[in-house]
Amino acid sequence: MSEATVREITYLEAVREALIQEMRRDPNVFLLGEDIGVYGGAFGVTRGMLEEFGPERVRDTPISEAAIAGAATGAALMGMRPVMEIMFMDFITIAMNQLVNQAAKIRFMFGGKASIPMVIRAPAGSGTGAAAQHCQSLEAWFVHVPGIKVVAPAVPYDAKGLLVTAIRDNNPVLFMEHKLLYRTKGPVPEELYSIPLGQAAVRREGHDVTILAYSVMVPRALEAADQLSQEGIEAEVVDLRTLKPLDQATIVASVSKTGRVLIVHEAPRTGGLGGELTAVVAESEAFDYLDAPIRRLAGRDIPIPYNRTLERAAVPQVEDIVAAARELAREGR
Amino acid sequence: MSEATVREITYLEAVREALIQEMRRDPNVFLLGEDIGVYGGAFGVTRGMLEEFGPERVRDTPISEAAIAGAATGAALMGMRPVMEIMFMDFITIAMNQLVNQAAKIRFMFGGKASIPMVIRAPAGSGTGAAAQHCQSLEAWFVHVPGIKVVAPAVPYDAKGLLVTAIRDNNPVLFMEHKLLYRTKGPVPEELYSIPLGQAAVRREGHDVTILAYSVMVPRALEAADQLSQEGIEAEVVDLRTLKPLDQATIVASVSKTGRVLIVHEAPRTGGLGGELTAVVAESEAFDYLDAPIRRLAGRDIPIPYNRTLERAAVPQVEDIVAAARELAREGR
Amino acid sequence: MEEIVLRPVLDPAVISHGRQQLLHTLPKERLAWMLQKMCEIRYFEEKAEELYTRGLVHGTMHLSIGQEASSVGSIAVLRPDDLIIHHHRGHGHTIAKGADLKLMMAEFLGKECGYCRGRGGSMHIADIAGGNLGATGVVGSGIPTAVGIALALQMRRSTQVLLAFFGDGAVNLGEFHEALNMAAIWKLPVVFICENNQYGMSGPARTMCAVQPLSVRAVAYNMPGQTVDGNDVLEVYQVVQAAVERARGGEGPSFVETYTYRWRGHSKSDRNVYRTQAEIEEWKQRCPIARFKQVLVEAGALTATEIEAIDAQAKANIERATEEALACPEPSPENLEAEVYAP
Amino acid sequence: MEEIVLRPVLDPAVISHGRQQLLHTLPKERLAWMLQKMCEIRYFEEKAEELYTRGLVHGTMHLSIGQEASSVGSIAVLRPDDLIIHHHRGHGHTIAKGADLKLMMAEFLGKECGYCRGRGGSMHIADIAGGNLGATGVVGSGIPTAVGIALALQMRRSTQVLLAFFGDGAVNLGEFHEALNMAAIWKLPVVFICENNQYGMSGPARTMCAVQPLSVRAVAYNMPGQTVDGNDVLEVYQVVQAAVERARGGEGPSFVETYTYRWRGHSKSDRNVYRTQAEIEEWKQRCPIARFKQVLVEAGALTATEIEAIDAQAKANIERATEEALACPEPSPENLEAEVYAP
Ligand SMILES: Cc1ncc(C[n+]2csc(CCOP(=O)(O)OP(=O)(O)O)c2C)c(N)n1
Ligand SMILES: Cc1ncc(C[n+]2csc(CCOP(=O)(O)OP(=O)(O)O)c2C)c(N)n1
Ligand SMILES: [Mg+2]
Ligand SMILES: [Mg+2]
Repeated sequence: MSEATVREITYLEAVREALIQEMRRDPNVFLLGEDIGVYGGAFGVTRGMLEEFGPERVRDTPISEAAIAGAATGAALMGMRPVMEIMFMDFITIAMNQLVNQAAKIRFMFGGKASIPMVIRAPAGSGTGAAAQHCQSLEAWFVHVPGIKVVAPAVPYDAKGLLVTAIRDNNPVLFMEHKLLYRTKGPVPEELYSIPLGQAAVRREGHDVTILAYSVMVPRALEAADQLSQEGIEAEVVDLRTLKPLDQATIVASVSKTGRVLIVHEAPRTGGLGGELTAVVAESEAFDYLDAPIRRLAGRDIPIPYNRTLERAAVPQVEDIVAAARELAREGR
Repeated sequence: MSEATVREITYLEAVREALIQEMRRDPNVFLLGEDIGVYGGAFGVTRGMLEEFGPERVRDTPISEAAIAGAATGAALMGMRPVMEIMFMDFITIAMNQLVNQAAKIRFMFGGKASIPMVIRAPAGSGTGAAAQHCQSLEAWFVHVPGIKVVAPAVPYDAKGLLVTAIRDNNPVLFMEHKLLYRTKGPVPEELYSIPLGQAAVRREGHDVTILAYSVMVPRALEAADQLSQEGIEAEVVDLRTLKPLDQATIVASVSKTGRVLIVHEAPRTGGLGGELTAVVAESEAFDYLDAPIRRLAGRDIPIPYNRTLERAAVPQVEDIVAAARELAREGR
Repeated sequence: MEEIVLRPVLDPAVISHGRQQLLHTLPKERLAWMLQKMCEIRYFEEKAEELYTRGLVHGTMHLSIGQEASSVGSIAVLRPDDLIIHHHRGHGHTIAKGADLKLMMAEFLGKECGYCRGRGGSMHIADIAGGNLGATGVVGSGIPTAVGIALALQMRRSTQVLLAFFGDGAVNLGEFHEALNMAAIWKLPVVFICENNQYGMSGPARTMCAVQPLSVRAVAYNMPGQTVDGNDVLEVYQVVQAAVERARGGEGPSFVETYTYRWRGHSKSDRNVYRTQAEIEEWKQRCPIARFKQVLVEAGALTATEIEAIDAQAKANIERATEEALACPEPSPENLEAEVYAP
Repeated sequence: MEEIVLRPVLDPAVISHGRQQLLHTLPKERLAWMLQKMCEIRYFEEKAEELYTRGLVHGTMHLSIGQEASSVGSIAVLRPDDLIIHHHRGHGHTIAKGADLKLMMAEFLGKECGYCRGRGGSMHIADIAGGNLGATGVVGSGIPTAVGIALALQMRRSTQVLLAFFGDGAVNLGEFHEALNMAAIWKLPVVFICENNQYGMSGPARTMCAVQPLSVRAVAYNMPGQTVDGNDVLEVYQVVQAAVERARGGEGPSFVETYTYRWRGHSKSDRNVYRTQAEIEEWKQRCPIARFKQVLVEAGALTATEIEAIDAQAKANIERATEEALACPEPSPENLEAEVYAP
């Protein structure tokens, strides 16, 4: 990447750039979703793309999430590379049958004689005051579905590089974006690049405690780590980046080093990805290096409330991560 | 239960008996689903009920899973107690929006001023040669949804007693039945009784290893335990019965006693309930008593194949449980 | 070749002079009430917009300014014990159904004394005790719920009726289809009211829905269907009244499309790039409130002075409700888990 | 009051003498091929039933005996490079699309040499290379997939056309609705073929669907719709041909309902309590194969001897395919994980 022109752009712009550059490169790539054309998408991700690619490849759909997913699946079965947008991840509930029973299973069910190269872009998460039906983080469901891959970038650089890879992947990939990350900035090369799926990134090194995080919890964990550092606690922050396939090696290596692990996610604690991550650690050789029990810090087991104070209290904030990591770091066995 | 007439009946008959007795008791209880009337349901659970209760309370619906779930939700909001049947759990994918965004959230979202007393009966699991779209076990998704309770009985006695409780519960309860259990027999009192949600049952005591199981994996675990016993390994088999709310106390007590835990479920390993169970153990005081890493034995991360041999190989069988428990029992730290 | 007739809910010939008749048959207080509710809706939403702009609201909001005749004309038909269920653009229905304006504004502001104790917000206002069974934020999702509500009414041999409101965007969702079919085969006491304000977020109903008018879809469910001038409160009233009578009489559901327009953007992030300013201006000329006022005066049903008083009263009601709502306490984040499940 | 006309795909007046014409315009080999496929379907399914009864099959199966004219009459219209997608009752479509009978039977038996290598089974037979894009077991689920397939054809400016088959039960699913609307607004090259065999599992189409005939639903999507005698292979052919031409010409989708009957139970667990034996017998009298044979002889298109030979050939083909399939190896459960994701 020596020749690259690296600029600071937003996560949102990084997503858009990946879409644009892949669409320029491969005529099979196209977008479909609600209000992605002239409106530019509910969050503005596809703004301006209609002008370059026209209504056929930046395709506005009716409010028909099941048919959007089905249309993507069918087009993918034909060798196109659709990128469908679900306006809010909550509405993916309408498309579950198409995604889980069709897109995820067609390849296996048909004896490996077909493939479904498609991407499902889904803005997730709370923090915008949109209440219970517009704030969910449903990644754990998809991690549980054989046949689907799950990506959840935390920084603009990854948003671009992982989306490029997701588009080129020959399988359905759920690409989870976080609404609160859209406006965050970071360095992103102008040129096209891709980041392999299944590789976590150690965002910050430390030897006292490992914090496993993804999506919006990564910047929060990093902020928490800075605060913890002032108290003499050095946290290692691992950004999972891809949730399925999971980079177990990086997780195990980090936990083996620090002997303590705090798992952080926004989705409700019970049944969330934290359980899977706990099991991955508990089943690994890292288990023998643990100096304290594995801890999860996750969203509360409630629907997201509307009121700003309640909404904030529903999911881990920086101060919660600091408190949990501090407690864990002090815990001995 | 001293006066009770206890007979041996099947799990299927136990489910039916719960439905019949609750419908006789409470005029608000009614059934809706596909082919549940004259056909008696795909598995025959409601056979004969149309005759007693008529087409209004044993209500055949079109093939419209979303509307079935919505109709149940709306009726429940009005104080009825609908019991909806999803013919195969796989088709619950069509009803996710209604169940997750409406049924589960209405109470909280409306400030606690409404409640949704409904039951979703869903036959799950593989073993009948019905392939990828008719064999799924999707309980982990629902455990992750605040607002829904999840029950998965393993024996006829529980099928009846837990279904009665589920019907009387004032919340949406997913009642997961296993197709392979329908024909299994066990003692069931003729009279009406109920079993509280959230209580696990220790099906077999042992001191070498705890096996956590539910649904069809309970009889398999018990059979495995018998075989292990001949090798001198005494397994304690805990039947979770309710998956949400979870009986953490019984789990923790058992694991603290045996120092080893094997978690068994049919659903694919990755993202399955095994992760949550692992975390519950790892976060508890039982962690300090562990003599070996926590182990999960679960379905393989594949869609269920059609071929009988492949299908059998896709999910844990008795011999797999024996092997995994044996290995775990020998593992020291 | 089958000739299929789109059965109207009410004979269109009846509507034209029915409008005039209504002005005489409806009690004066009822007409005044209708006007007051329309004004309250307008002022409520203008106030909501103002509070939003002043940064007092965290969240989103969907204004129905310009659509007041649809909600009021429909709900005015109901008995007090009748029910409604509706969608994200729901301030109008809530007010028309008789909501306490303070509790409503408090909910909008996320306060503990709001209808949903600040948990729901603008998109989810419900007034269960008042027969408003709540607004859903997922397009179309309330329609299957409506089937269940109406089913419960039918099973209990109730004479209550349900109005189920949704937008034009909802008619392309699968849940709409499943629900209308089910309501039709079971002859449920529900009236489906599609408020066609011509756009989803930006998607025009005329290109997103394969058939026009949307009420043609009633044919697929063998139920009466009719498109009415959604900016004419009396036309809405008449057709919904016929549909409600039908439902109450056990004859089953109907589908009413109220053709109208939203003046404001879809929500606050809307730049209105999908429609012209001229179009918006043109529809502002067809203001349902101004129109109703004029009709009332012309028919001599209310005097200009009376109308002015009603308007002023509506405005004052909103001002007072806002002040009281602003004074309400914030909810506490303690123990929210206990609220998730009913005991 | 709108007068809405259910636009037929083909003028009904044309059909009646078109049938006779077809017998002369279609090459003799084509007619023979159609008959052969119908016979193969019948014999395939009788054999499948026999194997099932003998305990050689683990799983479920859905027989289309009695419906052969619907699949053959539709698919006979296609060019070899055209495509189909279909549903659980799909043996007929698969054979009509030219599947290798051995690979098909092997799949039914769960063998490694089966079309899906034993992973899919009877409900999921796909022959991607042969233009059969597979059967789904979730009612209605293939219809949205069809939209995507047809969309790909359109975006690539292909002249290929897709036939999407489903049952009468599917028309009440939301996915049907979303998909038909989407196909209509985008004018996609697809023909939706609803095989109305009058029942779902037990639910009668006439009570579960609010409107009759089912083809009326085409009105809701502003597309041509027509109900044909699904036991008359030549009538099916004509109407589907018109729809295919329309699709190929860029004029968009059509909806064809083939009214027919399934002789067997829904699947093996069916006790047929939802219909009378007399009804079943009555429909057996309308056997599409016997009828086609008679028409062919009467028109002099094929002689009785030729017909007998075709029938015998079909039977022999199934016998041979079965023997070969039974000799195929079983798949191995090793490393199935590697098959889940495409490289
Ligand atoms: C299922 C679903 N998809 C998308 C959205 C995002 N969204 C919210 S409102 C809206 C437009 C709805 O249009 P319409 O039904 O006409 O109602 P209106 O807003 O015009 O009153 C969209 C797309 C949603 N809330 N639910
Ligand atoms: C969504 C869904 N619901 C229920 C079922 C169970 N089921 C399988 S076939 C069937 C009946 C389908 O009827 P129809 O669409 O008319 O097709 P047919 O079987 O008559 O060919 C049902 C209810 C299913 N497979 N998918
Ligand atoms: Mg609209
Ligand atoms: Mg059928």
